[in-house]
Amino acid sequence: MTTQESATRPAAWHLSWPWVRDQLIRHSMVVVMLLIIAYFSYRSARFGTLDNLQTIAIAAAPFALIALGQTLVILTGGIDLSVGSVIALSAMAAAATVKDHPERLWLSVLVAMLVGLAAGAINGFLVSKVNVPPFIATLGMLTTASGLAYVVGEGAPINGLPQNFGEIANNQIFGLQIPVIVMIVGIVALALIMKRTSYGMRVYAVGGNPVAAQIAGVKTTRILFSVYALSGLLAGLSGVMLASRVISGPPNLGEGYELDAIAAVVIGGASLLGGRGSILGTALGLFLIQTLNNGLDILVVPAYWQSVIKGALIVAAVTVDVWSAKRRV
Amino acid sequence: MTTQESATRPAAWHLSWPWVRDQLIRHSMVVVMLLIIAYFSYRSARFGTLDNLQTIAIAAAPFALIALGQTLVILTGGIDLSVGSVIALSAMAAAATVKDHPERLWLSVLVAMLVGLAAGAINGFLVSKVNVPPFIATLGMLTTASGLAYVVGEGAPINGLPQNFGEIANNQIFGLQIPVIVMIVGIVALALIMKRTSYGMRVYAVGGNPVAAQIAGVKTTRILFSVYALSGLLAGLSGVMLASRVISGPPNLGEGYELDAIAAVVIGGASLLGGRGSILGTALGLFLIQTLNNGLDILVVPAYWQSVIKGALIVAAVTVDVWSAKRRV
Amino acid sequence: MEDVALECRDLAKAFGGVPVLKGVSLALRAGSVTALAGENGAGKSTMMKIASGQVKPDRGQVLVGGVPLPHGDPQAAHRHGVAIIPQELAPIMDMKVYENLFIGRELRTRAGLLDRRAMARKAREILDVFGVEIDPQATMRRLPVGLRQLVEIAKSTSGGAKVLLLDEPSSAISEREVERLYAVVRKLREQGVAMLYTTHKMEEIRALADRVVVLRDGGLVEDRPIDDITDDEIVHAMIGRELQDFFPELHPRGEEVALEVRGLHVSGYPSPVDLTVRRGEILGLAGLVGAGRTELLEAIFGVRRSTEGVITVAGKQVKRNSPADAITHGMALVPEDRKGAGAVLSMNVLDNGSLPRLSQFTLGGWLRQRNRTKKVGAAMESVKLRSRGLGQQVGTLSGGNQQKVVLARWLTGSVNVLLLDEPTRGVDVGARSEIYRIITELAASGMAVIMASSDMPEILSLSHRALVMRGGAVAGELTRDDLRSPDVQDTIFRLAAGLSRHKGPDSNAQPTALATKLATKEDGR
Amino acid sequence: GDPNAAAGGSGESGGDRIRVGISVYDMSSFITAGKAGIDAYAKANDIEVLWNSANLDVSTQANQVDQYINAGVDAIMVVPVQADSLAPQVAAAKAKNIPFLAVNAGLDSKDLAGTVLPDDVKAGEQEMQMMADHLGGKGNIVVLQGPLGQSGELDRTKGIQNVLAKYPDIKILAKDTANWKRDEAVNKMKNWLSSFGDQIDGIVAENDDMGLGALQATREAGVKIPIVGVDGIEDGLNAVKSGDFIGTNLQHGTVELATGLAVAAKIARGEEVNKNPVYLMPKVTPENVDTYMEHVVTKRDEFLATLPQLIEANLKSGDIANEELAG
Ligand SMILES: Nc1ncnc2c1ncn2[C@@H]1O[C@H](COP(=O)(O)OP(=O)(O)OP(=O)(O)O)[C@@H](O)[C@H]1O
Ligand SMILES: Nc1ncnc2c1ncn2[C@@H]1O[C@H](COP(=O)(O)OP(=O)(O)OP(=O)(O)O)[C@@H](O)[C@H]1O
Ligand SMILES: [Mg+2]
Ligand SMILES: [Mg+2]
Repeated sequence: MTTQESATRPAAWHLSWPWVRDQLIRHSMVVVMLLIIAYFSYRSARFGTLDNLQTIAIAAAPFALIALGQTLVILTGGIDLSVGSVIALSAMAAAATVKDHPERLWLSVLVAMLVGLAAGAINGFLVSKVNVPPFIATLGMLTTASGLAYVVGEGAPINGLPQNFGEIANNQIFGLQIPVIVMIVGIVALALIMKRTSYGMRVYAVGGNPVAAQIAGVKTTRILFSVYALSGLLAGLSGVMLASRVISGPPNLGEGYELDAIAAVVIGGASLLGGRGSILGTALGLFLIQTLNNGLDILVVPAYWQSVIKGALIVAAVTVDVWSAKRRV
Repeated sequence: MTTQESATRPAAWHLSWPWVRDQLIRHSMVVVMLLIIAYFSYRSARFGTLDNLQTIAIAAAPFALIALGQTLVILTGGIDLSVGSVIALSAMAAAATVKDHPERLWLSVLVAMLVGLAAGAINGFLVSKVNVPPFIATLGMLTTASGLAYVVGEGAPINGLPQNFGEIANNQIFGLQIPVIVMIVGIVALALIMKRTSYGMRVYAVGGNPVAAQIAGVKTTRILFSVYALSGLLAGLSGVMLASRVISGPPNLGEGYELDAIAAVVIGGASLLGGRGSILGTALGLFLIQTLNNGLDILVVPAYWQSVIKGALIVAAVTVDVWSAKRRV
Repeated sequence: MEDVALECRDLAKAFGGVPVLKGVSLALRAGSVTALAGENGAGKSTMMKIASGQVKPDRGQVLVGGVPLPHGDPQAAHRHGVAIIPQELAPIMDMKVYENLFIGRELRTRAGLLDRRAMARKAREILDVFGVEIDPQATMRRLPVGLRQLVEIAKSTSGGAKVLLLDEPSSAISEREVERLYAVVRKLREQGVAMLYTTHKMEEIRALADRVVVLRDGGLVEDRPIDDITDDEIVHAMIGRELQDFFPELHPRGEEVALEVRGLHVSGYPSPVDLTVRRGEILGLAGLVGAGRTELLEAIFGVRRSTEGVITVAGKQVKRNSPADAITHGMALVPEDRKGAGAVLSMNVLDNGSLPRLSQFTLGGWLRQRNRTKKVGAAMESVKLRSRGLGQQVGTLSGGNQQKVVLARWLTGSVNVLLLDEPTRGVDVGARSEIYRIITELAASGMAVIMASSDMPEILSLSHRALVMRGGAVAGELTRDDLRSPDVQDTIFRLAAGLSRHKGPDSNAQPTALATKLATKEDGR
Repeated sequence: GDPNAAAGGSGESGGDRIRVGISVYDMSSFITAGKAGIDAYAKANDIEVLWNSANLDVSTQANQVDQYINAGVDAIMVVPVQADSLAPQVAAAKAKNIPFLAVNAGLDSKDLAGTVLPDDVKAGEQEMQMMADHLGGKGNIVVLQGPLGQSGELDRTKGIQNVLAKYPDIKILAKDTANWKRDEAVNKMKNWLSSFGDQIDGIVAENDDMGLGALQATREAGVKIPIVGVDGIEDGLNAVKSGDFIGTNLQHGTVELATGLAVAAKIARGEEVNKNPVYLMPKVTPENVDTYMEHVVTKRDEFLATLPQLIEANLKSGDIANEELAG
């Protein structure tokens, strides 16, 4: 009923209450975000500063990369549990590389990305060619890569890295740290790719209905392979940036990040069954989680109460979204 | 072609090669298990002993309970990520209870089960009534319950528990520790329920096609609610048994157990889309994982190589299963 | 009114602000069959979904035996004895046939446990009514669509419902099973069940209905006893105009071979298939449910594995098992199961329309929006798609309109060989004549068409030549003259059922295990 | 404000109120005990504590440090998730003139204002020595390690190896991680008991929780094997008392972290202080276990009340692990 009224209302009436209500419902997740931001800003003057926005952005960057890859994987109806471990493995590989070649930073970035790509390609091969369920294929990779990360460091972190290793993550361009730039570029580029290229459309098609996609001539195995490979590649990039940020190669880096990444995607409206979701939704979900992390830290809420509040708020945000989706129809 | 040949062969020829081959293919996962067991037995005389079987069983018990609940949840097409945290929360609740009432052991078991049930009921409510996607609802519970577990202990484990708290997990009946008995009873009971009662059939139906189930008069919301509640209840039971085994209440108990439980279910042949899977399959998957853990420890393989091997073997086992499923059709 | 089993009062419903039902009232009497007719998208399914509690109406009420039903509560409807056979079948794919039949009303032993043996036995009895041998222990997923539909029908008709809503129940089954369905419907009528029966086939309305109700644009435009209304009047009420030339003239076929299939071994079938289609020719494929027509088409297109054989299109060999290559060579497939294989329901009309020829709509990988909007728009226009625009999600289109999308999306470029599997399933009369016109025009323009259909008139009137299939093999071939002969229907049935009085080639060959399973009852005797 | 503006004044009465941002690796029992000490010390010395936990994630810890730098706190104290990480963050703090302290594990930076570190190598040596003495210099042991790569694990393992070098007749049958956890240790030990049967003469656990898990495993298997641990948590002390452990080493978070805060505050206020004191864990044996039991468990409140005083005294004497307030 709600919608009917507003839809039939002439355009000139745009600022009437039903129109406003309609907009609120349509963008409920954004509204929830704004409410949370408003609350944090009200409670702490520090929250709304530009510095803090940067802090949020730099914290979000490594998650953003894996969440982007994860979005594509989830759009095809799969899941990539291995990203956290792949971060660890590629970070260790990058750290080992930079230790041997301290002057060649680009080499460590390259190695990390190649390691990530290799892990992703194995996932992709298992899922698309061997038909192993994505959950199992990537769970296997989760376990294996995490073990290999320790193997690289022989059970210990790689320390004593040259200080210039920090440049990858800590140098600034246009006043923004490199990972933030990478994140922004990644989001914009993938959002465009998913909306405006045939590749993006094929990914949606494979997730929406693989059989139909195949009948329409889509090479489903290739598409499937590519999303896992991309996810691995981005995890590799994320790994080297994380390692560079703390100038160290911890073998347990990225542990559990996969859950946060998947959560961002699902909060952003994607369906784990595939075919539904968007890059911008993921960015929104990611921003919601990171804002919560940051704001609760700033208010110095004890860690365990933070968990309680975060859990409850995530469910609440999605509940509002689910409820408004019903209204929206 | 394989199947056709053997299907038309007369019964008297049962021990012919095609028949054997057919059986091997049909039960490929069991074959893989047997090969692994054979290898371990060959490498270590200790592996095949009755004592060691008990060791595997007692280690498996807490996982078995959550994997059973998880099987039902996954059969309905859902997922319960919260079981690990619910274990922690109910273990803490049980520990706190037994600290206040050292003489009333049953009370701590009751409290743990009630806490688990409550958490499961909230999950069930969110999924079945509010239509929150299971991934999000239970992820929220994962975060919240883990926070609450720390709240119960005010950030620290509950130590200094009375020694009799250990009786719950350590006493033996018929030479078996109580958790092992609970596991066996649980597996048998749930296998029967899923095969022989209309409740079981309806769980399959709701997972297979909720609309069809609803049209046929199945109360889908109730079924959905019930599986999450059961999963929570079993996690609560698992929590108190774990806490009793180590006579302490660690707030990070059960961390990450959900992945192992889900893995057991999926290795056992269930589909995360719902409608397909079985209790016995789960038991098999669980046994596979636990046997690997045990055998690799017995061979004193270093932890990180264990990860690598475990990951690879799980994928290999499922690959064989996928491949043989193709043959089987 | 005496004996009103179900009454709808002033039902209204809008989706996203667009009204679909605008206040419809009607009453179903016990022991009667009411036919529900209307164009694709007229709101028939929506009305049935409201009556069965799956959809909440915006306004209005549904009463069963005078008691108002709560809105949007399928279980309540079920409790009150309202059963539905939905248009989009809702089988539980991973469950067995008998489980599907008894879900929600399981048979139990005295101990309260499931009595699986009794259910399997009863299931066999129930299915026997339809004269097909379906193994109650078979998994639903492994049955072809037609058999699944029979199971669905059996499920709803055997449940003791007082009101039965049938939404195009005969869409996936062939004529012989349809006869059985009629028998079942008539028996239920005698037992006092009130039925609402949606169909696009005029002869079904004639054969079954006591009364006809016609929906147009969400409004009730006709409600009359069947004897007071002519077919033309019904059609007129539906589409608001007269319909002439239901089947268009066939143009003569060309000589040049468009598609040649040699020794194609479809995986799972024992014998290889050969066939040739020429440019401008429409080749019909007839057969009973499970004859393997779908499999043959799928194998030619490459979505079903074939193990051997050669496929050539216009003299060039096509890579087997590669739909992408088939498309490159100008093949197109309109699959039988539009929901499972045809459309990507979560995508909109525009995207679905551009999917098969994506490379044509891109420049260096980037989509050329205006170009594709124009081409897809034109293709959809040509089948008179009824939608809220190219942006509408295909899953929210009415069933018939989904079918149109699946067909029309190939029309954005040139096609050499068009493979049609039940092309008019669920399509209304108006649109159907459109589709027939399109098919003949495409053929006339030089395209080769293979059309598998369970609609006998379609095969008889639209094809230059027809093959009758059985057990995955070609059981006989009928020329245009054969198709015109008066006893053609009988000939086809006999060929299809393997009762060779005519020239069936391998009637006494040993049936394979699979063929036996699929075989009809007559076959077994 | 400018941290150095508040220079002068004794620790007791405090100068101006200062703000110290603390990021700890996680909420463990060690940290929880430490928090009590920190709160007690902060209250007595007019310090406002901002407290965050990094959930065992280095980059979360980096984020939290960034926030403290943004907030312009007077000092930052970090209990690192990962030793030798966070160099860029330390540099950033230095650039803003905020003293940065590493407590419990070191950070790889020359810009650190100070450290309060336990001697984990020494702890490993102490526990191994206890076991070697108990075994008479001969026998087979198994070692339960902390999470691989954590500084506690690395250093304690090193200490164990140091001592073992002197005892060629003591052999390690197996060593592997149980991630500081009781429930993991119980299964690992159970499996090793399957593997080695009665060949195991001693269990060296790098913390008490794993030792207690091992204890449970030996009970289930019906054997008795000597066990040593590190930490001196309540259940560990009890085990020493009952004879289930031959001993443990006290790493008293209450004292160690409060000392960290004290050093941070003194640096921020420009007071004289040893900027790199080392925490040498006292040995806990059946003889002295009762005293420590009082400090850790039974008379905790009284201990906390005297803590600020104790820390001042310790910092002067140099033995920051001392728990007895003289006089
Ligand atoms: N969930 C939905 N969201 C939006 N529009 C919908 C939805 N369901 C149905 N519609 C629209 O409602 C109209 C009526 O659909 P309905 O399925 O009732 O038609 P129908 O008469 O059954 O047609 P058909 O003969 O093709 O089955 C269609 O225009 C369809 O697009
Ligand atoms: N009982 C069964 N068990 C397993 N598979 C079956 C069974 N019945 C049918 N099938 C499958 O169905 C196929 C034939 O059915 P299908 O409906 O596709 O053929 P069709 O001739 O296209 O029939 P339709 O008239 O429905 O178009 C068989 O090849 C077989 O794979
Ligand atoms: Mg319809
Ligand atoms: Mg067919």
